[in-house]
Amino acid sequence: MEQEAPVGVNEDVGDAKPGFSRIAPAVGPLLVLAPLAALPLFGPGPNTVRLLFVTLTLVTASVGWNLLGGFAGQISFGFAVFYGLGAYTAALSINAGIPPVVSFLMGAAVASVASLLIGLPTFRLKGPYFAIATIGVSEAVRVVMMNVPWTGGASGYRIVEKGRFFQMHHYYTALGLAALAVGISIIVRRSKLGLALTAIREDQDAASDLGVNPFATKLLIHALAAALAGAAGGVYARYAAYIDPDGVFAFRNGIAILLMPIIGGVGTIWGPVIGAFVYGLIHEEVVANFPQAHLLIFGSLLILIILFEPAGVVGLSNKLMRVLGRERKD
Amino acid sequence: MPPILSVDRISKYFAGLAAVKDVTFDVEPGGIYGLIGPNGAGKTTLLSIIAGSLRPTGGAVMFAGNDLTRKRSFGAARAGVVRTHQIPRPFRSLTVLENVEVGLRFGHGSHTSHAPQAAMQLLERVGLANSSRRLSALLSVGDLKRLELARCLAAQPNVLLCDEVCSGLTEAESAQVLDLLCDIRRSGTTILYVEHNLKAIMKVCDRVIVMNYGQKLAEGPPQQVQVDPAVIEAYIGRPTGN
Amino acid sequence: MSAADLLNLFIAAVLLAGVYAAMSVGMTIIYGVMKIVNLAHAGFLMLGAYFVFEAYDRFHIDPLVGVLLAFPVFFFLGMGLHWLLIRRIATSDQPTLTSLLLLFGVWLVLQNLGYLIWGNSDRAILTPRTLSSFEIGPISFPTVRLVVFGAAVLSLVGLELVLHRTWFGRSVRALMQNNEAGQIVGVNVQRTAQVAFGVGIAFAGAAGGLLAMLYSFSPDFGATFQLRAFVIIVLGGLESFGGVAVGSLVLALAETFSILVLPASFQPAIAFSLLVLALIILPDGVAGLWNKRRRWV
Amino acid sequence: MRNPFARRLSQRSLGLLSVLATAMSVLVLLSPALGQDKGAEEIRIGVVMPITGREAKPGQYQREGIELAIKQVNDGGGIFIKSRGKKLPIKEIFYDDGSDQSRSAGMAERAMSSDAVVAVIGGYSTALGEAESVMPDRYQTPLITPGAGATAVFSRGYEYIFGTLSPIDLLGYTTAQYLGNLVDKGKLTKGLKVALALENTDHGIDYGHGIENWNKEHPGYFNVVFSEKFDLGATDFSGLLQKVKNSHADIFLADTHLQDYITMHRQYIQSGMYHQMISYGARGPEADARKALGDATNYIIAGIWWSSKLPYPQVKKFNTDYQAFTGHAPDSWYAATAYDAMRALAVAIEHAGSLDKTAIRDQLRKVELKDSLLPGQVLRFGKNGQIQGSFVIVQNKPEDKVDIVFPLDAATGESIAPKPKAH
Repeated sequence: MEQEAPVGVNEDVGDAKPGFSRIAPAVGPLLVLAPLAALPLFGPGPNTVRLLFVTLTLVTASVGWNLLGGFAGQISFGFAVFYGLGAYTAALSINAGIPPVVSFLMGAAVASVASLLIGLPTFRLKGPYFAIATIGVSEAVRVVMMNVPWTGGASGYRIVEKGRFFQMHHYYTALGLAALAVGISIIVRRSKLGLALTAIREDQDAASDLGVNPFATKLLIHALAAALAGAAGGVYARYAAYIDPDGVFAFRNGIAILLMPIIGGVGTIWGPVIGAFVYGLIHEEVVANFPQAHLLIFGSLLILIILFEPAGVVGLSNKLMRVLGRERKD
Repeated sequence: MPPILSVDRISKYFAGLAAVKDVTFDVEPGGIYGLIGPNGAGKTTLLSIIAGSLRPTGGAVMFAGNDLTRKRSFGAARAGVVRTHQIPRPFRSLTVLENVEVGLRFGHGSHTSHAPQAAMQLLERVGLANSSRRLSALLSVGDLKRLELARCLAAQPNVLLCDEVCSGLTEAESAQVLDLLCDIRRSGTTILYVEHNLKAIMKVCDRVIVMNYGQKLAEGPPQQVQVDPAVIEAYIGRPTGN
Repeated sequence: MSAADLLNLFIAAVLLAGVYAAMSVGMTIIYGVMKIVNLAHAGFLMLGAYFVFEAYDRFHIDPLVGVLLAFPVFFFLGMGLHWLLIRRIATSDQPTLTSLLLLFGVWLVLQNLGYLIWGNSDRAILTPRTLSSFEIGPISFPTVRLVVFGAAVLSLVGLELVLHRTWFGRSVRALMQNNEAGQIVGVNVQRTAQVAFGVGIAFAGAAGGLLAMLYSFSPDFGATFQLRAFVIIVLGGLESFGGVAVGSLVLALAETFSILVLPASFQPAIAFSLLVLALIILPDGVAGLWNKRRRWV
Repeated sequence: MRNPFARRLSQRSLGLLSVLATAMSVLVLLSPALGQDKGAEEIRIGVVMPITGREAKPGQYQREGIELAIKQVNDGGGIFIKSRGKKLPIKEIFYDDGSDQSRSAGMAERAMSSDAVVAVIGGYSTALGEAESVMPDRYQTPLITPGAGATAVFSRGYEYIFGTLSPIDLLGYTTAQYLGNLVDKGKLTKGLKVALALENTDHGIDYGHGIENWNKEHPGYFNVVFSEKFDLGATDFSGLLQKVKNSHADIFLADTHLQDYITMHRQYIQSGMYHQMISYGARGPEADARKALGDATNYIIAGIWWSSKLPYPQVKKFNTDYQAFTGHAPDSWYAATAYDAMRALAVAIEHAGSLDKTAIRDQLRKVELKDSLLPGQVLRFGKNGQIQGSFVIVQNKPEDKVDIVFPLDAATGESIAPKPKAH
């Protein structure tokens, strides 16, 4: 079998033109942000806005996951915990009369604290054992939340906000948060922290031998990732106005958050964004249009991606561009 | 001169079997110390203990007055004790330059500011400057060994722990690497050099420690150790008859 | 609670352990040989359940015979799946994300096939055995659970025999202990992996049939069992069959007796807390206990 | 520019990003176009039900009930809409929520916001109904739930939600009332001990409350000695059942979903337990359960919203129509509440005389379905939107017979109480 480059890694492509590459990092985000920010100009229907809103919260959670799973290589199945805690914290705060933005921050903070509590014991485990442990943590937290009386337990919890419902308001909150997440992701990637994360992903012991503290670095990035997932959960909760443990803490949420970067391209900046859009839009349309066969279609899609393009959509587009580039040269 | 590194009655047991047993020696600053012994003598285990990758079962490692015994490997590296690996372990998705940057930005020297060219200078020193932008996963074995060294040097160690840096290299490549070690010593770094190959050790070392079955067998200048009957026996086996 | 009650609870736990062991064996084989966590396990449990159901419903084949028939059928199904998909992903000595997701995809597909073929009814197999139980003094033994327990013990014993008496078993053991060494001494890794995958799926299918005697099932049947099977193989040391028995017993006892001190609604948390605890108390996984010995030698 | 690797990555994806941006713009531009021009010549009604996942079977039965009602309306040419001056047919837009709360809310929202429906019928099971119940007021589109009965759904002051299931606490209350009646008749003795096992949802909580309430009003009849919640979808109930056994209760009342009913009752029988009366809440007479448990379901009582045994002519007609439409007889109550929800909606639309959603809501508040299938024969939504009908208690009898045993005026057979020991 051919030796493949690690997931999310591009082979050397030669040097880029220096002038172009300096503006490139700024152009990318703007290119995505501009049409999304100008959305009302297109006069979209509420359903489009809803779809984009949900997708943007997914983007945030998925970019968060990618900080830990993609950059640091620590695969977690437990992000539903942070998503759910963020959702519940924000819900409780909003009902207590705290302004929504502060509530989202509180959701992020609670998720971060939880990430430390989870990370302290589980980051001593390596590779697959960490992933396995997160499955256990996720399900245990869900069951406990089903039985916590002051959040309504399994009956769920309702957010009551006075005044009219402004969908665009929610939309821009989600857009802002997603932009923040991508921004954080870019900064982390280009920082000293990003270098440490890649080193840990590639060889934790060797990184440690060179002075990188793997444990502390992983805790830090876990907290940051959890904060993003928590804030995303909070934003979603305010929109949904009703949350329950089986919904927000569901194991399948953890799976979905992990699937999106995989579809898009693990360990890249834009992979999780693209993955979240692909997942959010395709999944919704498939569910709506093929209620009898949506699992079949989605499962087959997943199998095909894994077998033929493990680097996700980003990997696929890179391959395409390389092929096109070669033709141009010839 | 006080020793820069002292190993004090270090032992390591794996499931009751002694890999290292009561080893004691001092390393004075500025030399190349050889640590030799046949396969399975416990050299790499000892090196890992000094570097903080392994916890000893008993004993202590002191470095410039600090106790390294309880420190993990990143603590040792930040204090100034850095190791190489026998089989190079590059960060495969990083370029050669970035691999070096990890050492530069997290190692012993990370708190001092350094010129942006520092990484390139190091690569020039080991002869990898032309490959600086290549992915480390694509390097040849020889280049990987050089990268391994460059990365550790980037951490600006006071004591460099080298684990068989010549294994798998051609005669000519080995010679280059050994020259490099001498060069590193000249710039003031102390080297503890684990090697299976006696010839390489004899060429560059100021002092040699011989291990067998996890214990220290002999210690002294290369010429002296070379003729030690216990050492010869360990390497060649007990002479039969005569 | 009287002694007889406690004894009853203990018997229930042991019989539940039998159920757990039966459903975990297949997952262990595949994990042991290929280091793949078979996320499609639930799908094959479900298919096994329907297989035995159809055999009983259409051809009046006794479910126990149905379970035996499931072995060869699912063995070839597993071999086929390996040939079609699994062999295309890179092997590793650790569970890879790729394999997890591939099998997750397979699970989704199997589930949907189940819906397309059998619809969404809750099916169940009802034989005279199903509801009967017999009593010895104050202790009652549900017949089906005894049958399942017996089948689980038989599978474990049978598997041990196969592993120690045949070339396949020796190859499997070699790979389970050390993949590289296995290759060096001339084990055909691909071939062994394919057969092992087949055997793993065969056990999953048969276990599904056994579960069908106990529970009602629909196409999304199996998820809770799959997660528990996973907990069990971690508890049991991931790659030993004796471990499966131990893990099943630990989990069943913990779940059954926890109810004396905890409300029943907390019961599902037991398994997952045990999983996390086991991993943390034994930092390299339970398997690490004996792996550790080798690592630095 | 410290990290050239990062630079390379983001730059490599630029092409892809522009593709993505274009695709998104297209999507955004297209979607309003898709949303418009719908519903001109038809009345679009959204149906959100689970046909996969845990609630798949009941969800399917409810869908069938709705579709039967739609078919009957359309066979008559549709509903006469005054503002259009003609009859318009009903078009069903169906969504599977896969028994998943967030998807269920999302699908309801989708139906209301972009698929131009005038009303949604959806929400089988309390949890899914609660998730959906946020949406109707947000989009001023009426939602009728034929499958969520917990009072919590209707207690939030929402103005666009309606329900054709009577409150669950009434189910608990009626069950206790029925048992009390048996005591009065001397079939059961006074002061019997009751053990409760409730599913850990609002459904279970309401059921427990209902029983408690009746007990408070009628002290001395029963004595609840054990009450515990359990998690839905459990694989093993031996521990719970052992605790029930240890409580030495005379009556065992559980509130479960279908799967749990089957699993729990199998273990109940296997461990040789016996109680004078057994109930699994609203489950009992389902065909799937009969197939799975056989004679073991005999004498189980169930409090349900509807039974095909109800002696009304419209029920007889419904039974035949449903059989013809689906090829099987109505299984328990599921199809009936959904069928009536759709019929009530059709009446409200006709009264509204237009496809205005608020007008339809106003008419739903006044609607009175005089030939309702449900007990009492008249369907009327209460102030909070939920109907306040009554329940029937049915008892399974040997040879697949199911008799209504309560209320007495609708009874088709005598209660067999206490349950015979051997069978």
